[in-house]
Amino acid sequence: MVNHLNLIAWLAALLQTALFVAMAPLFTIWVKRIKCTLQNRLPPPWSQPYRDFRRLFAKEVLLARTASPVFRIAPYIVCGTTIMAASIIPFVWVNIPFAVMADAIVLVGTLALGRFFLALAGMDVGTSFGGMGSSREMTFAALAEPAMLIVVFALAMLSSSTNLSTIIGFVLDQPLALRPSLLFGLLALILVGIVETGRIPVDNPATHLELTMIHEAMILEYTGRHLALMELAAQLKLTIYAVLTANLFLPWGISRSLDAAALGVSFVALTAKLAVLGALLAVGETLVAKMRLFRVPTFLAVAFTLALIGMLSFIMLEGR
Amino acid sequence: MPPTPALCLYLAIGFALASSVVSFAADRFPVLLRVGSFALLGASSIAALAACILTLTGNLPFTGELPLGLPWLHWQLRLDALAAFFLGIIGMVTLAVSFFGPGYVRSYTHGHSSLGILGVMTGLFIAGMQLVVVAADAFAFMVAWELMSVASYFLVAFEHEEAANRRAAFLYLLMAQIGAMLILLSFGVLAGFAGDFTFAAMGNTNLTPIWAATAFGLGLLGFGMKAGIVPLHAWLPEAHPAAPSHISALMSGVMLKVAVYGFIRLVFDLLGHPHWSWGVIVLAVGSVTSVYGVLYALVQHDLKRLLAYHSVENIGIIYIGLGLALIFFSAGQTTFGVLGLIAALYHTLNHALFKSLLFLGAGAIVQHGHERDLEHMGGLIHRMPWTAFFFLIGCLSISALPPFNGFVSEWLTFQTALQATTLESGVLRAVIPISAAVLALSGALAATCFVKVYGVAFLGQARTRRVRHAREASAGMVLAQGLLATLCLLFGVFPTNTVGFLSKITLDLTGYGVSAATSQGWLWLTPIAPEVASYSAPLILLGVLTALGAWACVYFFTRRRRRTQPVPRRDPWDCGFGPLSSRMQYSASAFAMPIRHIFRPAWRIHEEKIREMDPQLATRPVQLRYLIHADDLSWQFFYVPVERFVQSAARQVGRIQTGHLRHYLAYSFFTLIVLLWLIT
Amino acid sequence: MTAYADLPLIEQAIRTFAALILVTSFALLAQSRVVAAIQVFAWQGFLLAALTALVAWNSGLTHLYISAALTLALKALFIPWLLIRQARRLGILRDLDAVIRPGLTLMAAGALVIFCYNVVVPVREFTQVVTRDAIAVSLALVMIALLMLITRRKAITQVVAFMSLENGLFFAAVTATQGMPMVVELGIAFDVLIAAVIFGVFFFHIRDSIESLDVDQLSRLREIND
Amino acid sequence: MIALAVTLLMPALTALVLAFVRPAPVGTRINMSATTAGFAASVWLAWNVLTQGGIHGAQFQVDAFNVYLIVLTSFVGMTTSIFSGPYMAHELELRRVTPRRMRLYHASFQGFMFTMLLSLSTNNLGVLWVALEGATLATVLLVSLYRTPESIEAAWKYFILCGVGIAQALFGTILLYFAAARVVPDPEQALQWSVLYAHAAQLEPVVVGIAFIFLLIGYGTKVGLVPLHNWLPDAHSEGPTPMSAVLSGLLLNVALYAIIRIKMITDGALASGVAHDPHLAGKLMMGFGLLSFMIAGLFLHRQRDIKRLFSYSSIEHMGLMTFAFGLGGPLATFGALLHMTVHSLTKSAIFVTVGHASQIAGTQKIEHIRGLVRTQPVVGWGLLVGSIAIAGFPPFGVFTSEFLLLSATMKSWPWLAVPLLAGLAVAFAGLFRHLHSMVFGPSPAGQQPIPLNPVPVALHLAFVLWLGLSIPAFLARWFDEATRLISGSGLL
Repeated sequence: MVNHLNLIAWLAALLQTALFVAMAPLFTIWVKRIKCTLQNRLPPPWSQPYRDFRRLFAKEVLLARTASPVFRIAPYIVCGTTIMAASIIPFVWVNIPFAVMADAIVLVGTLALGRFFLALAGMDVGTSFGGMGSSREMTFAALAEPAMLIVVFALAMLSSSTNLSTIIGFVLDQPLALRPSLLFGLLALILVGIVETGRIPVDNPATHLELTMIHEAMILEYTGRHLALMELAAQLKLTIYAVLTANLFLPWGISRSLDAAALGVSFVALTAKLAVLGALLAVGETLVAKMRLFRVPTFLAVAFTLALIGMLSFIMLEGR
Repeated sequence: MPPTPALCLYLAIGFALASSVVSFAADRFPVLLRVGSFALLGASSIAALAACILTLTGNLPFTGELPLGLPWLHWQLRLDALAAFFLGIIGMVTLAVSFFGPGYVRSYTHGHSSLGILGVMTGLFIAGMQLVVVAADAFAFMVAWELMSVASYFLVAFEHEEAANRRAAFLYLLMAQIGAMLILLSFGVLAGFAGDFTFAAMGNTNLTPIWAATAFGLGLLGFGMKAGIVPLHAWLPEAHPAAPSHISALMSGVMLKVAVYGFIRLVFDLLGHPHWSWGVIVLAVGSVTSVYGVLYALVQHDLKRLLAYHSVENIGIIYIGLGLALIFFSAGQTTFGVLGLIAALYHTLNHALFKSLLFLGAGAIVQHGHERDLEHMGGLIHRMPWTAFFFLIGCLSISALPPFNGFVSEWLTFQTALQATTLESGVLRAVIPISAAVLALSGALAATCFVKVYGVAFLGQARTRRVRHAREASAGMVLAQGLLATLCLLFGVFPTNTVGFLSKITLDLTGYGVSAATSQGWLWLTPIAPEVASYSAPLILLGVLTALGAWACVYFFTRRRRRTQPVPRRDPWDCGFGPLSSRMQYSASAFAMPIRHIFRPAWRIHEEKIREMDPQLATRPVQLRYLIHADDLSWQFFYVPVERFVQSAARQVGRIQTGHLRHYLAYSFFTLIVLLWLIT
Repeated sequence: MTAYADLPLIEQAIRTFAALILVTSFALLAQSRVVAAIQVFAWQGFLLAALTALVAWNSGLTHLYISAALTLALKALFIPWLLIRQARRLGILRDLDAVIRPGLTLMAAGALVIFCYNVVVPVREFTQVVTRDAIAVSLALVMIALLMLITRRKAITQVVAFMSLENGLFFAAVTATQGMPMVVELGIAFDVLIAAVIFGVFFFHIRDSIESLDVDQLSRLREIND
Repeated sequence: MIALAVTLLMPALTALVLAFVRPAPVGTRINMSATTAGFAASVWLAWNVLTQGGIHGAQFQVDAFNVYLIVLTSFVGMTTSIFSGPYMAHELELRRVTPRRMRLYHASFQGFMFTMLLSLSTNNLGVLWVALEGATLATVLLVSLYRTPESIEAAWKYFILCGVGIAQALFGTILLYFAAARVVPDPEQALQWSVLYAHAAQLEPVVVGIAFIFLLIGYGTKVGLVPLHNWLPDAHSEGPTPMSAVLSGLLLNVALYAIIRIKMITDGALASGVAHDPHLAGKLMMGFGLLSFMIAGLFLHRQRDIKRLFSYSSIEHMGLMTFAFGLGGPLATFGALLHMTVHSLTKSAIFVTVGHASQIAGTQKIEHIRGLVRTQPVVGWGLLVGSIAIAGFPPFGVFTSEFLLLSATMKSWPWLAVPLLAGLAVAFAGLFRHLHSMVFGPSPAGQQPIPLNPVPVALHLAFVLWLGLSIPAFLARWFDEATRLISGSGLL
């Protein structure tokens, strides 16, 4: 493992995290723009999300009468954990020291911590919508967990490690091979990601329709900087899953050293991958309709089965 | 003279017994119980902790003998690392309880339940548990074990005015008895080969495979009955809520662990080399138990029942770890076997801490909010902030969220399961990850369940008047929860040191430890190797603290402005509905509804919709109430049939006693003839 | 193994008496009238006493004469007298205690005799002289008495059966072992005496409680309670 | 010898005296003091035996085995008489008994004690028989003391069944005598146990086999072995409670004692194995014991009368002991001896409390006895603790004996441990399902505490607790000698 005393490495890692956070709104607006163009609407400008953040941070904070301290702390914890998760994911550089801080399972755990507080915040004010949102969010997250874990297992078995850097390094070292385990794992991860980030067909970030909404229902009561933090966390989460998909399964181009050229290359490569992924997501969301709430478990069952098949095929077909 | 483990051990047991003795007079002088008895319990727990620490910090295992028991076999005591560890667990929880108790039992001083019994039995209960873990021969073990069971039975039956509690106590005692008999038989098998009841002799025998399997099976059932593995758990959700809350904390937090101790002692110490099928069985049992427990917890709305079902779940998680350990040991992969064992032990410790924390919190709520039903709570965070804070920590820990302790043990379990790739058998390699997925599912469901608990109980608005006027618990009760909460955090943030201690235990028990785990220093926990997997809880904590710090800064900077105009409070928007009333909140049953819908076959749900009509207008309902209750399937499929069978057998047998003298004479006559015929 | 004819007359007499006693207990089994049953029982006692005397003469054991006297007094005279008296005072002297399926019962009794003989067959090979078949006969007496206990409903006939059971025992004691040690004999006699008295007491209690002596009505205490 | 004489004569003479003492209180006091003196004498006797070795006379023989039973008997007799004082006084107030019957009661009580002690200390099997028959005669009128139809029915059944049983036992005794007469020179000695035991090997096996069966069935009826047990619950439930206490605590033990003595001879006679399986006696006892154990456990479930309930539990435990003695071997025998002791202590204590309970509730019907702990904690807790002790929970002695028993079974007949386990569980459930509702819960309105003397129960349970925690050395040595006598080898 990298030596922990290398200051430059730590600085670089921090910078990369900052870059990650900075790029998250870009990714969301990119998806939004493509959707708009596909739906023949006038797309918002690239700077839209940043403007929103500025406005929200400036606004004053309103609190519901029944709100408790949990309600006020939640945004910071949600956002903080998400940033932490972002910081341990190799973004443009593989061997970041943060990656040693936590492996894939801890990554899932960190996101779960954020979700826990998000759901509590939803229930705090005591509105029926908030409770509904929390209930649905937690339920689907719980169902998504096993699938996610099996994906991690498949990767971990492949590279005999749960450390993200190690996994990526392993995939890079491998000669390009068509591995069913990786293929199914990729599909499963995408499905899980859709559920976790609340995109169509599971949830619709654009509506506030009581029958459909999950994530939005929990943050209905938030205003000002609190709302901004929540939004940022959501966008970051979407980007995290995108980056995971990109870097774990098709990591080619990512830099393994700290020299500028390699980093530049890997940044370009990553941007390209994300662009493609975002476009795919937008197309998907345009083509598919939102599904009924109780079809989501089936959706997740599919994800789990895919992941399981991936793992089993690793055990049976790609046996050592 | 420096305190030796032996001295501390005897002190611990002595103080516990003393506390039960002083309580004899508690009926007349309640203050004796509140002050004397609990103080002695505290002393006992501190002594126990001292014994634990002294033993784990390098003292030799202490072996002793009490002049009790059979004439040719006095009680053998042995305080080795494993025993010390469990002694420590007992000590920690008892310490918290001894802070919590004085405030809590105040509510009983006016009832007509006898305080004396409460104190006496509590002391005996704790002494019994301490004796179980240090007993080194089958007889002493059984006596201590039964002492524990009987004492706790009296505590379950403490508030015996309610028929439900009587029933719970009966069920509990019955199953405790059966379990004890099974354990006795399993020891009997070992003793039959060893020719002696001492564990030392039993450990040195090598049994034939069939008898080893028999002993294992009996032990699994016997100890499982106490630990509450499905389907032998039925007593648990009945008995734990029935007892006073600090006793529930002891039962759920410690007594179940004592059962786990017994199982570990039997399987890893006495039985010798395990067979791989044992591991698979334990793994399967554990997986089923964990999911079953959490699913039933989700549909409960009685807080203490819910927590009891969560104990079932956590026992399942512990058994998953043990199963993994057995599998790896039988395959000769000792390193990973030890890792599994450590994961199980770690989770044992954690569950002891957070489950007792939660039960104490529940106790505080029950005492000051006079409610056990979640559907009637709400908004308690405004009334009892400290309890709310510590309860939150408990929820985070039991939901296995970093950086708290629950996460570490589950993470270690996952890491062990990941090593399945090193096994030869492809089947095992495929089965283990699935059980890990089950573990993940139950973990996530637990998180769901505790969002429900915390959200419904502490957040939102109060749903009943008494809850609306609840008061914060007394200082001692808060202190007790604080203690446990701190421990939860510490054991979560410094896993490396903990694992270091635990590997001492495994070294003492199996002869192997995990050196790699702590090789990278206190900051990094690397169970197998740094590049394989690593976890740095302190850094995660740092991250969380940074977030909180950010909030603190904002809070600080906006303070001046707030003094001039405080943060405006408005009615919630709620999509334009409103005004908001407490009855519009999402209830516990509503929260769990999606889960109920998805896992429909897992329960038998009884729904009941009561509508009271307006006396004037028969078509207009004035009040609607929705009751939901989930039956435990194990009754339907396991207990009721057995009960029916016994009943019918009894009825059949009753027929022989006709009341006619001539029939009786005929019995004697024919018995005579048959016997005479037999011998010719 | 000597032929029966070679045995001395006295032993043949003993055999004959044994056979007679067996006959009496068959008669008891078949006897359905209370008074007749008691009389037959008295006869059995008398025969038993006579047999005892014969054995005493044969073996020259003086203490057997005493037990013969005891038997005569107790079994042949006192107890029958007592029973008759009780029966008269209870007004059941002329009652019937119908035997259930007499034919079947007698056949069963016969079967029992064979069975008892079969049981003691292995014994015979070791033993000699007079006591040889005594065991078989006494066993048969006991068994038949038990059978009678089972087949009779009236308390008083049950007592008769019980007493004839005692006779069977006494028969064994006399013929097989030339009597028991004196202390035992006296003890047994004493017990039988007390038993007879207590039985007497009980008849009245039972009569008072169920207005009859039919023991089949004494079936309140039972486990079939549904 | 003098000690023995005192021990035996004390009750005999007192019985005669009490038969003529008219006023009930005086009788009660005499009764109490007599049993106390008897207990003192028996302790003295035990001390003599312990110091100077046992008495081995022609008519009397006192060794380690029966001397402790003698002490136990006189002890239980003492405590029961202490209990029966206030109890019978209360019954007298309720007019359930008349002063005349009190006289009968006291006389019979002492007579019963005499027969018990005689049958324990005699060396002559014939006298043993006489004494046991005498015990029946002494108690049968006590069973019908209340003169209710049920009590008379019970007494009649008790009388006939035990009479028939005892008659069968006599037949067995005669057969033994018959077998012994041809090996023992002096026919006067041919019934002496010591002589028979000495010549056991030469006894004719077939006869002894038949004899054993008769004796087993005969005395087994008194022990209460299924299916010969039917008199037991009736007699226990209908008689006055002190009588139930001594029946359960003493009579059953003594009958079992007789069977064991016989078994020792039988084993000696069958050892050659020419005619029968050498372990015939043991196997028969195991069979009967296990059967009684299982059946009684099931009976417990459907009881409605509290005294019947506990009498079935007596049957269950006697079955367990019979099984253990049949099992043989030092471990089982030691356990069985211990069980004999603790069972009679515990069970008599339980019957005493049951007596109080039924006086408090005014009935013996289980569904009318409620909330004892509330009404009179002494009684409630006494009943609860006693039942917990009898159910075999540590630290009470019953657990110790059952532990030894189970492990002995695991050693020699591992698979029999399964029915034993099942039986214990069933019996336990059967006992506690009734107990809970009686002891716990709110107490019905108007239920009043009664005057009582808590000492006997406390004493008994304290002893049982002591035996469970640690068996005192001298007692252990005692048991061990007895074990040596019975099973041939000791443990210590």
